[in-house]
Amino acid sequence: MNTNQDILLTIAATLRSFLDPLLGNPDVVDVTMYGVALAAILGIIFGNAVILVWAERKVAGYMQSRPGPNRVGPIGLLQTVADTIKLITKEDIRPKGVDRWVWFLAPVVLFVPTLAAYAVFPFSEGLIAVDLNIGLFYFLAVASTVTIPFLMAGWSSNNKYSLIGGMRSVAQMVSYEIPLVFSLIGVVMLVGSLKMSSIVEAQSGIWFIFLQPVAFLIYVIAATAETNRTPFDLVEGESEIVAGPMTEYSGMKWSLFFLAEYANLFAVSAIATTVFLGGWQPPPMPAVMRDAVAFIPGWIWFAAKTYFMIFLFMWFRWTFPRFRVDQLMSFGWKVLLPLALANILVTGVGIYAYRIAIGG
Amino acid sequence: MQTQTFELNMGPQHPATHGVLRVVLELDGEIVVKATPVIGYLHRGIEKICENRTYVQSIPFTDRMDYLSGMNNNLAICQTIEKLMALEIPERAEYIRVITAELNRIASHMITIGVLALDLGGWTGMVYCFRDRERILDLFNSLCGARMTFNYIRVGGVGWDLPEGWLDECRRFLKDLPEMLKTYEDLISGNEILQMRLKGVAPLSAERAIAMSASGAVLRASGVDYDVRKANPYGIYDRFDFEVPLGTSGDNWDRFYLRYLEIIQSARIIEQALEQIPEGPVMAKVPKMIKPPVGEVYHHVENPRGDLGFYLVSDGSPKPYRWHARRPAMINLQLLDELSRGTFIADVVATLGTLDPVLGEVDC
Amino acid sequence: MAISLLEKYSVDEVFAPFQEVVQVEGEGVSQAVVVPKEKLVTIMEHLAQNFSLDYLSDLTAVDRGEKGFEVVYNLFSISKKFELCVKTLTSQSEAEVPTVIPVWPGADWMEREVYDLMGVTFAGHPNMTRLLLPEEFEGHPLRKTFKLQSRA
Amino acid sequence: MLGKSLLTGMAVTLRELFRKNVTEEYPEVQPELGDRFRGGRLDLVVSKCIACGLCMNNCPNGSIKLKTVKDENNKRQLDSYIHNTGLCLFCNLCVEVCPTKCLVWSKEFAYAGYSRDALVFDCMALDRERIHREEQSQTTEEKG
Repeated sequence: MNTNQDILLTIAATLRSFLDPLLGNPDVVDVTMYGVALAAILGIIFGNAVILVWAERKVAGYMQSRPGPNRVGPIGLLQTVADTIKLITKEDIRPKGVDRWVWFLAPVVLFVPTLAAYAVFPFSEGLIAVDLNIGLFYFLAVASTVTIPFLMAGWSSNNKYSLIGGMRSVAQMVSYEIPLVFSLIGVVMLVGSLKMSSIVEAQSGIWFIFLQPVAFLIYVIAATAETNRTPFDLVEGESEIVAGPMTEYSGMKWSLFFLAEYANLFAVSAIATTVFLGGWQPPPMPAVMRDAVAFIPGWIWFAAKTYFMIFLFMWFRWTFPRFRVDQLMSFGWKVLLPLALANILVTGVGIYAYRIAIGG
Repeated sequence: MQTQTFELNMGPQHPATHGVLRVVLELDGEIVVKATPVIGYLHRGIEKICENRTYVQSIPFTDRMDYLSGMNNNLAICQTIEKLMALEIPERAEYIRVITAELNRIASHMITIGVLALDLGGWTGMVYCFRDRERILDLFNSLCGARMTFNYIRVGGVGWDLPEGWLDECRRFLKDLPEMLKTYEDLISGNEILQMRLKGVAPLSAERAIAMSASGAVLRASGVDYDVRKANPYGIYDRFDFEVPLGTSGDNWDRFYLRYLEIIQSARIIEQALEQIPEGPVMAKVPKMIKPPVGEVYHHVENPRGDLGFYLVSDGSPKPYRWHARRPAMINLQLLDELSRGTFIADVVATLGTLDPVLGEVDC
Repeated sequence: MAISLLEKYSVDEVFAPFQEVVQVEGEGVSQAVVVPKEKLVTIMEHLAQNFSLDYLSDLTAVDRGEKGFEVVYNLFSISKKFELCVKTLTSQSEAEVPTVIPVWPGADWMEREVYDLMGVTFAGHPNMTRLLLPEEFEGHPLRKTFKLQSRA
Repeated sequence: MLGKSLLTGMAVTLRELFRKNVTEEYPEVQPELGDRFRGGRLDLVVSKCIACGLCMNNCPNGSIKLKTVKDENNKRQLDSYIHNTGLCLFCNLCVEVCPTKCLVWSKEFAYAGYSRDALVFDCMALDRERIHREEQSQTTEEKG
């Protein structure tokens, strides 16, 4: 175990030692601890959404030579809280002609995979809700179901804009899921494991962004498309199809979509951090400095890298115009996919050559 | 497989219809089979109103037609009335007219560029364009006290002389303009995604453009050299050295980029006008009550959106007998249907942005 | 500088085949050629083809009261920089002139606008419906008989 | 090369991120309106007005309504002067035509209300208020 014990781990251990005599049965304690982890993840999601919405508006503001929200709370920090209160108190409108159950379920269904994906994020050494041995696979499997709620919302809204948006979301997400997965395969080949903690630990020497720069690029592009952000925000496509699948939603239902968008943004950034940016480990630096920053817990590094990735996505959003639907598809299938496949080939050859060199 | 087309109502309330334009789209999936613009949501009957006003009173109404280029509209109506009265106006006023009209053209084109970027999803480009346009609006505000509805150019001259230091402020703006244009080039027009979106989409042949009475950048993008400032110089435009940028294929990209190039030419005209501007009065001797002789006149000027014409019929009374405006935006908008056919929904938005209608003018 | 077609050529030269039906009206900026509406399309085709007046600048109508409606065509030649104003008259009761869409397809909306606001129909127009006003609107506001209501 | 222009664009937005923003924080910082500003209410100096009605006749949209009465010397006097800013085009024609220059634009532009009536101003009452305020400030000055 680490000498400077992580404060969060200490809290968890204390809680466990407190619960142990109280509940007796270790299985019950385990289940309780999972409940605590779930609550913590929910807290992360909601807390993050509040911060990210504010941060996005601030970033957008400063990039557009304006201050962004600055009225509610210090430097506008409470703006999202005020907006949330507004959204919750709004009348819940159900338009005539919607497919009632599907329409109602879509935002809820959207939220579930997003939440489930957080289970495998290694926030720090040992600070992971479930360290599955197929962690990365689990994430990809769960995250890819995000398409379904968008289609549900688009189909059930009884609105042509929503329908077009829903169809676009299926086309786009299915197309970009493939390069996304393929870009991660290179890393998996290097590590030889799908376990999140192993992937991070394998980067203690060198981050995979340096070994797999092309894969990182493909991942960032595909992840932008996965999260429906500019230049791939065709699903929402504000100036074309109003708000896509979300057109008919208002109030709390709409804000669930909004929340899921930011939760997803955090999720893809966290995966990028885990897989390419060394996870909870500090950046590569001389040993002297490494000791000097050793007091910083891993989850601070993790958060810092994740937020950097989020900033990158925001930066894209406030710089680029949007692709057209046919360009999006041809870019995905004709450029990204072959590139991802080539990357796998090169990685395989590289690993083989390296083994020969080591062996010889 | 048997497929069915469906109808989609884009507008009158839609984020990308530049006001209250309604486009009834017939779609085959995402591909447009037919696009029918439905206009009139902003119709105020300005022609009828102005027939019940005196000549001078009709000038502020032209501000409300194409509200992005009020100076050019003022210029057009005033020159039409002056042509009818055969009125000479002072030199200084002519120069001020040219400077303000060209500044207004720059402001209007900035909006066109920015809003097209917004229609294609690039928010930030729009904000930069609006920010820089603010400099021009501030200039106009110090000149006539209004930012968009000027009523500055009057029959016989201009309403006010230039305030102190205005010309220097104008020169400062022109000095900063290249940097602004560099920003647009880097962020908007140089962007590969944007070029991909616009190049080769919705081309318009020169013959068709002429036959459809298109004007302004829409016509010139197809390679037709028709700029009223050159083809039929009004005011003192024949004294300036400038070029008329022309496109080749008449696609969305040409229509868009032409506006960018026209800003540069407008800046050239203003620079020359700033050098040549003489001292003197800014208002000719005009009777208090304007009663043009019996007759009728058609006069056109180059508005940022195209060939803006006014047709006035005078019966010798203080009110025009007939007051008609040839609105370039309306006539250009006719092209939306044929340009959109076979393109994607996203292209309809882009085509609309490059046709650049201002609904205040379309509906009048 | 654009000049009137009639400054360059005499009326006889321009309208040689139609001399007896064409009249020149007004002078200076008000100069216009009045043609009978029966011959309108033929004359317009003649002007467009032989004098390269290829650009229809403006199309509008004037309510001349007793005399009927005057439909005004302002033509321009992009290559030769001529301009010409052509007019045709139609009686108040009939209020119909032939369409010039075969010559200039761009006349479509301009004719619809004239129909909408002035009530002059264009025979042969493919879609003679209101352009600006709602379908159920009664009357044609630009006619002199249509009085503006004072503000309540 | 695909991507180079994208990086140029990103450089533009990044540069802007660290620049000073141009927003005027409106209620705290009032905009500079300039001397020629038109867009507020009309300030009428009743003492200078000769009730000629030129402003009313020159208004393109009928936003000025004034009534006159004849006084004992058979001179026209202002009875009421209503400026409906809801109809006003802010074209300045009334101010320009005034023979005694008794009309000026006030710089108070923030008069949005909840009904159309809030846009109608009785300029004579406003003038009385103004005179009253001036008198008050004069008396306080004298006292001070």
